[in-house]
Amino acid sequence: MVNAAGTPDLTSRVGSVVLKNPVMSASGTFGYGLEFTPFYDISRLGAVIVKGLSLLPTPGNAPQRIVETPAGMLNAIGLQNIGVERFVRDVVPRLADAGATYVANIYGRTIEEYEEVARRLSGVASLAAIELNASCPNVKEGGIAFGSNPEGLSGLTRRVREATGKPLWVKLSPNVSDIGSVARAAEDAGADAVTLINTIVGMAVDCRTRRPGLSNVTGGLSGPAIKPVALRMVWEACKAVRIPVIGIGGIQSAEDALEFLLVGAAAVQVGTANFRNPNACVEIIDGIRAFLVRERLAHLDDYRGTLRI
Amino acid sequence: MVNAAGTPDLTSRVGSVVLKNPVMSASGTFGYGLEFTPFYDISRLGAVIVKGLSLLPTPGNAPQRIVETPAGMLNAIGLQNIGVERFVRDVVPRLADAGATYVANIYGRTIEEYEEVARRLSGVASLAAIELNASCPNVKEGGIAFGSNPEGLSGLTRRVREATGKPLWVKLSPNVSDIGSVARAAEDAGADAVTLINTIVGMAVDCRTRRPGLSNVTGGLSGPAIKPVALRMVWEACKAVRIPVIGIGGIQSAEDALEFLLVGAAAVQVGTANFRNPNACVEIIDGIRAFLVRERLAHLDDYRGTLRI
Amino acid sequence: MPFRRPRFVNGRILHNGGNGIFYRMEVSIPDRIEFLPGQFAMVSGWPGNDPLLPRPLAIFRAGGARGKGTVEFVYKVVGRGTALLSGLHGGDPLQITLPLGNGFDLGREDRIWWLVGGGVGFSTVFPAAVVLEEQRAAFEVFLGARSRDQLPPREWVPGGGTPGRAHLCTDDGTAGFFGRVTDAVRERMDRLKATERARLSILACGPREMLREIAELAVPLEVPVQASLENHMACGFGVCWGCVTAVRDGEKTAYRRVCKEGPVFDAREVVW
Amino acid sequence: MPFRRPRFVNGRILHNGGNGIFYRMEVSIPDRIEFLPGQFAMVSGWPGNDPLLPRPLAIFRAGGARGKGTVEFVYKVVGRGTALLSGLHGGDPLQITLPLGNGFDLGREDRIWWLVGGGVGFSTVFPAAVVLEEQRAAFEVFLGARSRDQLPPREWVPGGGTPGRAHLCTDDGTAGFFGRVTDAVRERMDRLKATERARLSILACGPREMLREIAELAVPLEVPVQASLENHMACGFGVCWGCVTAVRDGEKTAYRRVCKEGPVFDAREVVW
Ligand SMILES: Cc1cc2nc3c(=O)[nH]c(=O)nc-3n(C[C@H](O)[C@H](O)[C@H](O)COP(=O)(O)OP(=O)(O)OC[C@H]3O[C@@H](n4cnc5c(N)ncnc54)[C@H](O)[C@@H]3O)c2cc1C
Ligand SMILES: Cc1cc2nc3c(=O)[nH]c(=O)nc-3n(C[C@H](O)[C@H](O)[C@H](O)COP(=O)(O)OP(=O)(O)OC[C@H]3O[C@@H](n4cnc5c(N)ncnc54)[C@H](O)[C@@H]3O)c2cc1C
Ligand SMILES: Cc1cc2nc3c(=O)[nH]c(=O)nc-3n(C[C@H](O)[C@H](O)[C@H](O)COP(=O)(O)O)c2cc1C
Ligand SMILES: Cc1cc2nc3c(=O)[nH]c(=O)nc-3n(C[C@H](O)[C@H](O)[C@H](O)COP(=O)(O)O)c2cc1C
Ligand code: FES
Ligand code: FES
Repeated sequence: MVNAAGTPDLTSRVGSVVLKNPVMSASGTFGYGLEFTPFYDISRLGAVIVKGLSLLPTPGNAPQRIVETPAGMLNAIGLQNIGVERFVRDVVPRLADAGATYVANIYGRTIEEYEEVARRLSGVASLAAIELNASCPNVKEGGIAFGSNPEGLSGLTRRVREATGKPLWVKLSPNVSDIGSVARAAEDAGADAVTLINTIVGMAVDCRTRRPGLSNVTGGLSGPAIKPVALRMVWEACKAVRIPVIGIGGIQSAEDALEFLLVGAAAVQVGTANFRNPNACVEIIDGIRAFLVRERLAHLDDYRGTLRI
Repeated sequence: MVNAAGTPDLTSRVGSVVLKNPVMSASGTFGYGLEFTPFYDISRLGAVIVKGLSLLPTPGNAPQRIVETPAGMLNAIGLQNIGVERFVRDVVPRLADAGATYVANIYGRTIEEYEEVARRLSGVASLAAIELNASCPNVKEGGIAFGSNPEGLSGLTRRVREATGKPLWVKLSPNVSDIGSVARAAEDAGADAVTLINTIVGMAVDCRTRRPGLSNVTGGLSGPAIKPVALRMVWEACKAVRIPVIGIGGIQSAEDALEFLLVGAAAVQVGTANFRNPNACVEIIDGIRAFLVRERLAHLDDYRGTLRI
Repeated sequence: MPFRRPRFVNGRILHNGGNGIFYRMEVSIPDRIEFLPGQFAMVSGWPGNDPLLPRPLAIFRAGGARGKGTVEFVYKVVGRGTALLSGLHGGDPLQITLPLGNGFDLGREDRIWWLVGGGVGFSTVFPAAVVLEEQRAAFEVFLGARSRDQLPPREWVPGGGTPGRAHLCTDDGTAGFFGRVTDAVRERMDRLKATERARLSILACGPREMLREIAELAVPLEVPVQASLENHMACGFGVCWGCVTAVRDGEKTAYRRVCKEGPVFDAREVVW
Repeated sequence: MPFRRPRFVNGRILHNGGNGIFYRMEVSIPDRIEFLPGQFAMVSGWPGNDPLLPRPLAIFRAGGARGKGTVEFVYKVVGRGTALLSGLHGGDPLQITLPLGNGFDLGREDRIWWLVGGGVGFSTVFPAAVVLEEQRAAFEVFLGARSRDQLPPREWVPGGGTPGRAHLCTDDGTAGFFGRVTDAVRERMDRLKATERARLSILACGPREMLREIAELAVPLEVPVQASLENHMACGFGVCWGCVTAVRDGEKTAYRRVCKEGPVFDAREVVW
């Protein structure tokens, strides 16, 4: 609805979760959200997705953890995090105070751990949803074992679905032959939405020292380099499932975000772009709004999924 | 062997095929090789891999066929080519005259067509090897149907293996969950080498016109953007099979080529880099030689596969 | 010796400047080149791989001596690549592959030539005027632009833009003929005697839409049109098959590489 | 009002020049900042996404007035990012996030300060000298470089490089002390009276190897060392966990973010 000032309506729905706009921060690239408060009011975001949480605090991988690649970067952070207890105790009240819509990204080394983390978060009233990371390539137990085939993903999703009443988003790995069937597996197992893509497994080496660039040898590729792959997979997932699809991968600008919305994404997440420009998310929100004004569209809904083939 | 002038020995073996150096042009980025004769003597290359050949001349996809992406490009050429007959009649004599070591990249819409093309090439004495494209993402019948799972690839490889006595290289798709098992399937079915990676399926759209960037909607991503993914897959393939692995994907410089050799590739192919710099392949050869001199290595073999984990 | 076959050279920028709309860049290259009007170069000069691909630019002028050539380009900033070019300074390096493609065929004697340029398309047709002037051939220039400031500076226009020989057209009427360049061509064509028309040849470069209209106008009158296409290109020298355009091939249509079989095509062949 | 909390600003380059080894760049920014010596900025100024990540640079100086700030960086060209920075001109835009990290703690009274810089590490410790000078605190500067030309220009060195207060060291003996800066520090330490040593604090920035040696030298003598680490960074403000270093956390080791809990660490904590 265009209000008096002619401002288009960016409201976006991810199942039962209503977002004031379609732009969320991607897990692992936004800390616990609070780190951004010097830059802007984080309640302006569609949602904040926090760094992946595990049952216990996790130290993460030894350095070197990041390496730059052409228009991208590899990371092997190894899911360093403060654990779900400290998150609930120290972070949740501050996110709630900040008025942020926020989502907890979770992972476990076992299905039981996933369930336990989900259960622990179920009672957190201000938490909007749980995003199940079934696709971290950087820890042996980080979900990739579950996420790289439809059967594994289905089992995990079903169990976590039963463990929590919170809206459940399942984050998919792009390291698969057929993203459509993986997305369908998540849908069939009760996911409220699928989020994709997580990083693509990659590797860097130094030809002089003859050593890998990352202590973990392989890592996850993110950034503009992967945008074409992400966009294709989001498009395929949108065709494969009826639940909402949240698009991520290489989004740097409002145009990039609009591309994902155009192929059918319900909302988007912005990851690596936050590193170069901490204001990336809010600039993207403003850019989407300006685009809709130029295109004379009152609702983002009038634009979403209107790709002309 | 360092000769009198101290020149390191770059000789590289891909099974029974001996290459004077490890640098080949990648199929589809080098025409039929002859287009490069204004730039340099193509017999300087390890090998020329020609544009994918089919049984009959193929018109290819409607334009728009290419679109640029961050540090990469998408293509959906649709395997436009002159067909195997004209290739043998018009191109082969000129490649042979030029003294080039050359390899025919082939594809078919059916297994029978693959066999037929391979048979037709078997009698071409100067042809060094056949590279079976089981991974073109841009034509429905272009091999991706065969290449995206171990079973399909195994069947195709076995049949073509029986159809020709030429060394058979199988070019793998990166759009799979587990590159190692796909590489093993090719090995078990009789491939003399595996070549990887072909392009990663991607997509681009224009948020203003709301149309896909490519007439084919999806296309294959190549260029520096994919190098980390290619390097990881080549490393995994090297661990999975005993036959030689030929590495491709985003190689632009001697350093990039050395990275693939470091993780174990027998040789490399250079694709998209030829577009920006037609001399890319020979500059890479010179760069590898200079590197070995600096590192005081007499043989490229002393360097290959020496990654320190 | 000047080279005509394509080469990849490392150039160095001598001058690069513009009026905010059009830029003109002179580059020193290792040797003198010989080129045909309508031929082009693939140019890249920015560090890093984003953007990745070189950009095609018509060769506007070439000069220099043995072992010390120069080449000039005229370009308009329309996107990231051309924006990057416009930010380069004298002394900066520039990678160039040139000369590429087939130029215009100016070999036919005793013809009347019309050179039609839409937008920055003039940069492709003006070099033809230089040759025609040398050959003392009769020619007129038609230039189309959205508005006055989008027209090339007068001193670049062959013959200095003498009225009668240079027809300037603007969509908004802020200079010259009020209307599209195709309309100006049509009007002038209507006034042409049949004997003149029989000697007429058109060279055109501009938006595909403009070229199509010129073709629709001229082909039925049997006026030959050489149209220079500006498709997207990856390589520019015929090895990627990315730049194709559909052409008539007997009964069928076939895809021809704009960089290799073109960029100049007989307008009758092209499937517009 | 000057800002101390990190902000992302669009700057514009005022000057950018160097002697081929070190470059100094002054940038105008929308507001004046207040920073602690040792704090840094994340800088990117090139178009395109390759390289993708901003580069961390110590804040060398800051000035200006309300609504009109300036900031200065000193950098060495070591790779693609810094090479791109060195190619920027006055007037070019620059994106900067600043001020970031925890600076040196200069609060302790009546101390003797040694400022140790290896390579371009001087750019991190010199700002501390400015504050110490204002506080009229006693300090000496130790600078290490491979050779004479790798030393910073004399006019940048606090106190103009007065012998006795500035100890210049070169690995090849082409200037000052012949040997590594750590050797110079060790020699000077040996000559120090116990009462002086008790008042000594070291601020150090340079290659990790150098920092480790300084730590091994000073920690057993109970001389506090504040070491500024130069790890690779993606974000610079604590949200990616990419820049960690191992530190002692009781019995265990833990990973701390260099950009957030650092870049200045108590040398006793770091697992070298
Ligand atoms: C043979 C030939 C000669 C040309 N001569 C000139 C010339 O002399 N002066 C001049 O200003 N322009 C010329 N062009 C057009 C010029 O190549 C494009 O304007 C330029 O490539 C755009 O690059 P960009 O990065 O600035 O724009 P982008 O951001 O890439 O795109 C902006 C616009 O430019 C078009 N474009 C992008 N890439 C290409 C490409 N590779 N080829 C063609 N169009 C493209 C797109 O359709 C888009 O509308 C010529 C094109 C060809 C094919
Ligand atoms: C807090 C901090 C303050 C710094 N202050 C200064 C300064 O004032 N002046 C100065 O010249 N340098 C400073 N550095 C180092 C500077 O950031 C690197 O030299 C620069 O990032 C290298 O970028 P490049 O693209 O030129 O090199 P690359 O091509 O990326 O790499 C070349 C070398 O630089 C190192 N390097 C690359 N990226 C980074 C990174 N993100 N962080 C640290 N090291 C990296 C690599 O290990 C490699 O050896 C500082 C680093 C940190 C962490
Ligand atoms: C440094 C880093 C850490 C990440 N950590 C997580 C994580 O904890 N959980 C998760 O689901 N995804 C994680 N991701 C993946 C991102 O959320 C996102 O899916 C991916 O980076 C692609 O988006 P981008 O190209 O916009 O960065 C991480 C990515 C990066 C770069
Ligand atoms: C324009 C274009 C056409 C291609 N055509 C073929 C082909 O015919 N057969 C094939 O096996 N691979 C083809 N490829 C894939 C390349 O050979 C190579 O595997 C891929 O581009 C990755 O390498 P690069 O990043 O160095 O380009 C093509 C790639 C491009 C860019
Ligand atoms: S641009 Fe590559 S064939 Fe024309
Ligand atoms: S650089 Fe991102 S946390 Fe330090």
